[in-house]
Amino acid sequence: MDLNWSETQAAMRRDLRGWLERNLAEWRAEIGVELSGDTREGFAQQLRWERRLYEAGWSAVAWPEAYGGREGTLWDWLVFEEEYWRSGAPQRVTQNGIQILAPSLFEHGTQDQKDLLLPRIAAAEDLWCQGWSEPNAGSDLAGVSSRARRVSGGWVLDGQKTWTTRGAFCTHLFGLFRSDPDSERHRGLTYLLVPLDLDGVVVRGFSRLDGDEGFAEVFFTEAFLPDDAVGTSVVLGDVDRGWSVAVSAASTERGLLRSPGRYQATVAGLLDLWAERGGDAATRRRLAAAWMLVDAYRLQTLQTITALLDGVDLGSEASLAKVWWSELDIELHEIALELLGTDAELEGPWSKGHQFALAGPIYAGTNEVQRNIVAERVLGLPR
Amino acid sequence: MDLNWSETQAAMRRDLRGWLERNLAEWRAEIGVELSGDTREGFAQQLRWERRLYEAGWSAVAWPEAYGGREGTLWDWLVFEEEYWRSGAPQRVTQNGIQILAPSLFEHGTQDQKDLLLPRIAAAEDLWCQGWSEPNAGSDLAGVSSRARRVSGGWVLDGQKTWTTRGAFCTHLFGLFRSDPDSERHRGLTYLLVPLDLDGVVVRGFSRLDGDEGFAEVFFTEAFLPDDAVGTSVVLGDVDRGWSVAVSAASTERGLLRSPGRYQATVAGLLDLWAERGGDAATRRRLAAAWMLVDAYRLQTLQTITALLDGVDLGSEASLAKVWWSELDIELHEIALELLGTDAELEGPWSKGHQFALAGPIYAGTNEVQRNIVAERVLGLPR
Amino acid sequence: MRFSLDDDREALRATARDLLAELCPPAAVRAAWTQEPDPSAWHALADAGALAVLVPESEGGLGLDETYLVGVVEEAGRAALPHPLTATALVAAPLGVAGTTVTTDLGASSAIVPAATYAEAFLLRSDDGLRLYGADEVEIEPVETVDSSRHCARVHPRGAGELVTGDAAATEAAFERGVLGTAAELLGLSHRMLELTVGYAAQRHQFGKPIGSFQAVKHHLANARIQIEFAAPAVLYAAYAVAHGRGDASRAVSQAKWLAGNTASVMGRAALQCHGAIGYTTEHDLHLYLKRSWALARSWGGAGFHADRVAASIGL
Amino acid sequence: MRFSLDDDREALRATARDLLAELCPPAAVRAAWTQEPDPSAWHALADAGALAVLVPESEGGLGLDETYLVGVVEEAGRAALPHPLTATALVAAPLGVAGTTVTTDLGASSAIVPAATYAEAFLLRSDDGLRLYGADEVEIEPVETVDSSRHCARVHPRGAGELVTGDAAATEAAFERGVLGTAAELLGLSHRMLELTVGYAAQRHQFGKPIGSFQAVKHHLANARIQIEFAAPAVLYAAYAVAHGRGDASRAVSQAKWLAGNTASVMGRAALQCHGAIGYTTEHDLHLYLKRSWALARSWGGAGFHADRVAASIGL
Repeated sequence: MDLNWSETQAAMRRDLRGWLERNLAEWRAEIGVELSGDTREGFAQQLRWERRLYEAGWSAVAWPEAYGGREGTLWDWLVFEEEYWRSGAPQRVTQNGIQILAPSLFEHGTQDQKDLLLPRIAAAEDLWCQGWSEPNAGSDLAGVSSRARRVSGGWVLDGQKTWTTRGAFCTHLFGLFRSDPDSERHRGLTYLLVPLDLDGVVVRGFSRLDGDEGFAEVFFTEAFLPDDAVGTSVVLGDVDRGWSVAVSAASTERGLLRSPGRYQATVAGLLDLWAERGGDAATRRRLAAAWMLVDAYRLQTLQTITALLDGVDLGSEASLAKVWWSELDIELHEIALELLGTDAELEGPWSKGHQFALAGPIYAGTNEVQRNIVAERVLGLPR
Repeated sequence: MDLNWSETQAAMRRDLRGWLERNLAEWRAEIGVELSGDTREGFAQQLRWERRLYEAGWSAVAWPEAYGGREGTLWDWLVFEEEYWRSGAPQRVTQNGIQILAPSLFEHGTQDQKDLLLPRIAAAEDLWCQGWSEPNAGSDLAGVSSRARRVSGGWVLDGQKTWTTRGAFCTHLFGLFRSDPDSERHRGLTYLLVPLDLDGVVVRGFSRLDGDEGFAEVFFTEAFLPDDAVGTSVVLGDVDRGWSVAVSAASTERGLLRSPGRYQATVAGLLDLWAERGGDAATRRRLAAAWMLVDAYRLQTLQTITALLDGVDLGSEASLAKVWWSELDIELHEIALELLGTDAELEGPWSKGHQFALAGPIYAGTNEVQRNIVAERVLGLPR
Repeated sequence: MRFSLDDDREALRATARDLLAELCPPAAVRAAWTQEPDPSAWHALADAGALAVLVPESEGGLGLDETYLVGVVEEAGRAALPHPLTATALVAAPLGVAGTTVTTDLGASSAIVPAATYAEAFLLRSDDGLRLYGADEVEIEPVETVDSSRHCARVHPRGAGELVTGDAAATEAAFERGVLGTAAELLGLSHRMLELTVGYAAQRHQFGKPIGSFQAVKHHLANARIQIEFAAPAVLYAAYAVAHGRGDASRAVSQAKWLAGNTASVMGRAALQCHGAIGYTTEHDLHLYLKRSWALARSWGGAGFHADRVAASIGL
Repeated sequence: MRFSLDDDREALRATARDLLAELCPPAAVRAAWTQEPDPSAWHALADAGALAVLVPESEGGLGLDETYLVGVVEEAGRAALPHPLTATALVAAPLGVAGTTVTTDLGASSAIVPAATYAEAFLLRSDDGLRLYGADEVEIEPVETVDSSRHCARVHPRGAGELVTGDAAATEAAFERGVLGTAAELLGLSHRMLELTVGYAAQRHQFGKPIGSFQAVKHHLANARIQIEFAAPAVLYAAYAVAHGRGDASRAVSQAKWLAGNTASVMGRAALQCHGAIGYTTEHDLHLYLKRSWALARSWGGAGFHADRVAASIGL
């Protein structure tokens, strides 16, 4: 047991902290008013930010250098996250590519797919959105009905995806399509990589709860997807076996999508808010409690990373963290609104953050589904 | 809308308050140390108390005089409950007879059954325990497997009941028995009235969580129940149709079993505890919140009684109140333990009350079952 | 002893409910997000006498009390009516201010006033009591809030206005009527969110069955329904206590606001969670009601403020 | 950076677990309700060196630190061991008091001392620090508590005892080690209640299927499991922080106690509810663990006390 950061990690932290401070200042000077990355203009602003990160080697610290990373460990990733969120840098618009698609590419991709796609993800050249959800496949991902019909030299896609985060601004979509028309549920699905500029693909952005155009519907109408539409095979894993590829990503999404660093930064903001405005004794205790919950998440993540580095599979345990961070995020923002009093009604970072937090128990698998997973797969209760 | 008590009700309240004060003092002088009614000796003490209540006409205020009541309305009952609990009088050991069996007798009983049984219930001569639960029929009341076989002149009972509150001290048991051996679930059950001194009936008391011998198992082994074992027909309602009789009682049990007066008395005790010991700002707010929840229950009961007197059926709405009072009772006692600090560990009225409160979400149908009922029958959600 | 709305009161409520269903449907609330609210529902309420329930008959009002009005205000909440019904009919009218669209926020830390961009008159606290200002006597500094249909602004008086009352008790009573109205609106909003969510849960299928058949969804909605069951009588009692000048009126309105605010919070969380991603878009109607409930839960004093008032009143 | 128990530490914990499973089964805890606890588990722990983990090797101990002991104490919690392991091995031993069964309660408002009817020595706060008293130097006033297997009493010193330390920092550190041990016991109790309840939910049938297949039961237990998941690393970290004299050790033990106490509370409610009436009897084993968890949740400072300590430490 050793809970000290190594000298290398400490040095990386110092470098990163300085880099972030300088570069955020420069970037902000360039762009003028900083907008939400979930609006078209804000997305464009943040691509400039993402390219800065990439050029300095910070866009995917834990990846091999050949793919644009810096060969870091998961510990380095953790340090990166702590410093990144601490600095007040924006949400990562490349998140779906880096945190959801890439782990599946590392695990299931061909050498060609990895060589070609990963560097473009790290560099924010290809901008990936997820194509999991459909109008009738939300919590029930296996309800996918979008079809991929095999034809000579490629696939023909039909159907609709929806709730595709930032879909209106992305260049590519990854997702499941029903490739075996006679199949049901988890079988007969293929994980496809789809450029969004194909003929027959229409993307319509729509607004999230907070008013930003953060969602899209993606319509496929006899859209021909050539086998090499992404410069290499568009199938990730095996044909008709996409479910297992998607599931491996789901576990990553739940377990490591939201690092403790985000919540450490949020709770630090709450301490500032308290220092500024004060509050009553009951709220003081509530804030101390939330601080403890955040810190418990940090500590649990240290255990999780230790286990991952020991070769333990994250698996269903990821559902434990998903419920924790998503409910914690709401609690943190509710405390902020409490401290703001009547000003809580004003549009601002805290009210925006509150609305975003409320999506946490819904996306990446509802918390009801996560609790089922905990009960059935972690505790072994009967289905 | 009129929220004033009538002069008659006010007068009854004054009389009752005085009566309780005098009689509690006399009774306590008689018995010496007051014991829990869920112990054998305490039960005997409280029978003396029950007979005092009866003799003064307070044991069942809302019943006809012919059956030992005082022809009161539900409003009178509410006043009685407020004053009763306010006075610090003991829990009613006759509760199962008065509050669960009697409403079913009023609704489903023959004239003979009513004439014969009700006065003996009011007078605490017959002491009834419930025979709903069985080892495999808890939440799932329809899982009853105790059998009643029709023979000449009566019934032969076999099987086991359990979690029979105060069963070891009672004289009679009411409950469901499977009279049609080929039936399943809700069908083929008969509601029987059973003296516990029959040959072939063995009652074994056992301890509740708080250590009192408040539960019993009742074993039936070829026990012959004559048709007139209770001086009149032992079947309540129709043979093989006991389910609907039991269900009407269940609704009463949930809705009016626990009057607001109990919780008004508990929260008054908490205010005394606060005055005595004080507490921190967070607990102050929590106590104020609990006070509001109790008062909301009082107000909701005023609405419910108004509706009942207008002829509205309580039905599934009773489940709303069951969840409310049972969770409220726990919250009230947790606040008490918080105020007591390390003294919370000591055996005493608050720690006893806490343990009793914890049974609230379990008995009279678990709160999970109640929430299902609210969802399905009040809100109309699909099964 | 009798605790229920009688036929007259129910009739007034039903009138309001019917006209709001017709004239203030979700589309009207949605439209009010980007433009001044369509006045037809407001005019219809005025025609029905709803704005003048508390105005004496001698002055052209209905000459009734708060127990008549509370159901109407609850219906306005259910419809998420953008107009300032609580301020106009419940706070201002009994002070003799009638026949005009009044806004006010006499909340604990008054700062943001709704309906400010189109109200005809502003009732504001001043050093000597409550003063009424015409729209030309105040400076409006619009602010962006989470619920744009409220048209909030910070309001700065320019002129002297007109003293409506200098009596501290009357000012406090006005504040308490505002608290009561806000509680009733919150209760109405909870009813609406429950209806929307029950309807959705019965119709939306996942895993081959309606999501409303899953116990987790059932229990979310049962919990919300239970909260509503026990908040509703407290709101009605508060109206009764205010109408009859009962000694516990002040506590009763705080209790009503606390319960109705909690209820809306439990209900809102359940509604959003049961709708899932579909409810998490501005294309769906849920957000119209949800955001209104967030705004009102903190207006006219939040949960802590009212719990502390109750605490003081019971000797804590 | 590496955060897990290594093989040596796991081995010590496993030893404790095995011997407690054998020598402190539910029947032994149950027996301790009515008589002095059977000493065999206690002696076996002593033989395994568990009582002397923090005693220097030169004095016959293992010469190890709190990260070795914390797992053992958690196992004692899991078994609901009636003996005062936290007091003896974690509080007293590092103060040089070894080789004897010590009890103490240095809690915020010290009043009730467990194991008082059979302890050999009593470590009590006095004006000048911590003093140790032999059993013949104190007067025992037994009290009835919710968990009789704790054998609690109020303890009144008769003699002067022996000054163990007059140093305020050492006294505070002793208190914090007691908090740490109590947190670890609570964590172990939660593990045990979870095991019991998962086992029961899988086996008990109602409505034709195991109750563990109902979503409401699943979610009760998932919630409890999630609490355990995040309390466990905090308890381990607190041991590490104490062992390494970290600057945040004081906060870490409060955090551990707060989290483990909350966890035991959530777990206890879920356990009782999922067991239903079967768990609501003293014939079932659940109550042995449930009542211990109630007692410990308020010992050595309750939730509010520790939350306030953490609040102060983070500048609130």
